[in-house]
Amino acid sequence: MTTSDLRLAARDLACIRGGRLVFEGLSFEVGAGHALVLTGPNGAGKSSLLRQIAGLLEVEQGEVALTGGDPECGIAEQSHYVGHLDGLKPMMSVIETLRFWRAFLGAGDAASPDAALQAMALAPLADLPVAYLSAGQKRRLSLARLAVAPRPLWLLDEPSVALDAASVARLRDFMAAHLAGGGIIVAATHLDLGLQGAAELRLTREMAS
Amino acid sequence: MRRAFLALVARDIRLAAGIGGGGGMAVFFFLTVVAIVPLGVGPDRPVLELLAPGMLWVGLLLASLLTLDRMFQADVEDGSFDLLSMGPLPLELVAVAKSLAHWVVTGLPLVIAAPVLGILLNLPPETMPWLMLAMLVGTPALSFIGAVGAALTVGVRRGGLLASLLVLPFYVPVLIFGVGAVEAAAVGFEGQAARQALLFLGAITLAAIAIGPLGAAAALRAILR
Amino acid sequence: MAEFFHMGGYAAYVWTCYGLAAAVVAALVWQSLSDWRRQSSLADKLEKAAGGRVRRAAAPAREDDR
Amino acid sequence: MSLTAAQKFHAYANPARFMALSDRLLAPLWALTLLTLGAGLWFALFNSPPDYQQGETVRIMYVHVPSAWLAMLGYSVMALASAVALIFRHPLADVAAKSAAPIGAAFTFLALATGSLWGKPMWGTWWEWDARMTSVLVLFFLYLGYMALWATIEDPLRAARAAAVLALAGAINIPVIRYSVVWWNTLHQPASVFRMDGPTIAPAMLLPLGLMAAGFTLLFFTLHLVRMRAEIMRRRVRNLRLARADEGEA
Repeated sequence: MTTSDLRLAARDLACIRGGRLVFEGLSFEVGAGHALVLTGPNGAGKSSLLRQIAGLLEVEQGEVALTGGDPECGIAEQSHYVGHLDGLKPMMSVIETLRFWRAFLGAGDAASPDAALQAMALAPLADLPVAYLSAGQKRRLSLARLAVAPRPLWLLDEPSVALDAASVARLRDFMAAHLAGGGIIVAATHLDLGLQGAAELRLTREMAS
Repeated sequence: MRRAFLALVARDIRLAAGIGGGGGMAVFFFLTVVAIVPLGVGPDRPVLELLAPGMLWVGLLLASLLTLDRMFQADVEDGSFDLLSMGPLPLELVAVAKSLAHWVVTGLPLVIAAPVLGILLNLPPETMPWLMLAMLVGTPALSFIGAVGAALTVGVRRGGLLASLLVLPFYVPVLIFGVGAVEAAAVGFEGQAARQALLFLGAITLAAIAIGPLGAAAALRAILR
Repeated sequence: MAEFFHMGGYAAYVWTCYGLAAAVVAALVWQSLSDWRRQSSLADKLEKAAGGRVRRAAAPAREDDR
Repeated sequence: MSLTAAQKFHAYANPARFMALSDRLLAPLWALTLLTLGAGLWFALFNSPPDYQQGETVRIMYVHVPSAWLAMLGYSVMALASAVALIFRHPLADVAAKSAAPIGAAFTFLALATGSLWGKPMWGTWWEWDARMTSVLVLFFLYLGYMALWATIEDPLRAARAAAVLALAGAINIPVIRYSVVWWNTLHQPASVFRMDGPTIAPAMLLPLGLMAAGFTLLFFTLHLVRMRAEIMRRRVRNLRLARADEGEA
């Protein structure tokens, strides 16, 4: 992942949810190896913005583009998205879950499922059904998914939810490694994730009015 | 892309076969629905023989409707669908994979269970191969047409009922030609009429496989974005 | 002997019946025994892995997980 | 979630005594089962006369009748164990109930299938909606529903309670079904040819039938023990895994 001219740019974005204007006129740019932290009160549109970038939510106005990546693929295909929902199946085992996502997303030169589990300190739980995991362990598993398939852009919505201090530290290292490899992170968070040189984009409720 | 497709099909089959997946449930439902018919209309053998093809097909339709609503809903509820839709597979192929998995876990077992039910309904043994053949040809259409209904009702509370209402009218041609094939085989004519009905059934299935995923993907895009 | 297998002309029914019964019983026995073997070896492995630390063995089922 | 005393007992119970006892019982039980079944088969196939009316097909009876007997025995065991599980909350009771169901279902299926194989040559039809067959079919559905319920609820404590209620409801329902079907059936079709009474059994047939019934019953209880042991192990595996998920934080 050494595409150093990788660049995520949004211009004049607007978001309307349920007839309510959430934000408009939003522009930003993030380059390779950099992170953008979204802050702001509930309802300011942090999650909506992330979903718009991921292509999960319609962009009513303006545009968002990822340049310098794989020209064949859209943003969605070059991104990892971690939302509020973990997207895990209770009856699949931890290792099965990662194997599936690795096969589905296309592995490339990414870490093996076992290495990903190691990184998230889940290795002893590999053959347990997801149903037995605690909320924090589930979150760690959904973060481990990011390691089994290479994606230059990470879109993280409150990634540290349900994580204890040790796991937050692991997440920090994990994100730092991604940035060091030339990736981009856009994260919505209440917590200081200690990202080096991260730009902050503060969304407020007043932006709409 | 082929790898992603196969991985998704395998996952869906595995999930349906496991706890709470409802894989075996459709067959069980089919069994009960058909077995309850003689209790309603009486155990008169000629009457049952007359009703058998129709009842078997109606039971099959109802049983395959039963599991339809979970096709996309389960993934949408737990957030996996967001991740699936961001993968390398176009939504159309995701719909194909899910329809295919649905057919393997419901359609196929129903076809295999049908002859046993045919015995219960006094279906003449000569028509049994025709019944199975017709169902084998016709059931994929149910899954692929059903995918559109499942996609349209994604995110709807009690969507299963609504999906059934939406989809049933589209099942009518399958029902007509499916029953037609079995009845024609029962009458005889060296299977000429039955063969014709089977061809129609095959055409419907091919059309459903071609159009269903497009419709399902369009519906998913319209509703979820 | 041939007469025995002939079963007074009802061979197909009688032998299918016994064959089916044998198959069902064999499947049941096999499934039961293999399930026992699987579960007990799994339990052994897990107990060993726990290394005697987990003599308390059980954690209450989580309500929130389902 | 706070556990009641009974649940705690259940979750932590280590039914060591049952395991030790059943371990010692199993070998002699298997031997006795094989012996009785072997003797039964010998008499059923080689050493009993053909029936004067039904000819050689009467040999189907030696499988059919014991299967039907186990179909009912299985449900009785299941219902009884369910009642004990609900009332006394004994941890082994719902294991016993769960383990009886697949065996009962298999023999119910066998009773239906062998009945069908007997019906074809004797009555000229594979299936007839007469009272007895219909109620056995319903019994089969009850078994399937019971097993489906177990399969749907992951937590064994909750699954056990739901399944026990279902098993007991079914136990009450069976006589109701039985009599409603008799009434329903006679309304449409007077029982004439399709009576299962048959001729009174000759002593020469009573011996193989008795041996086969005894052999099947022994087989039932042997398998029941094996399955109960497997089920106990399954729960132990589940508990160990849950414990490991808790420890996984370390």
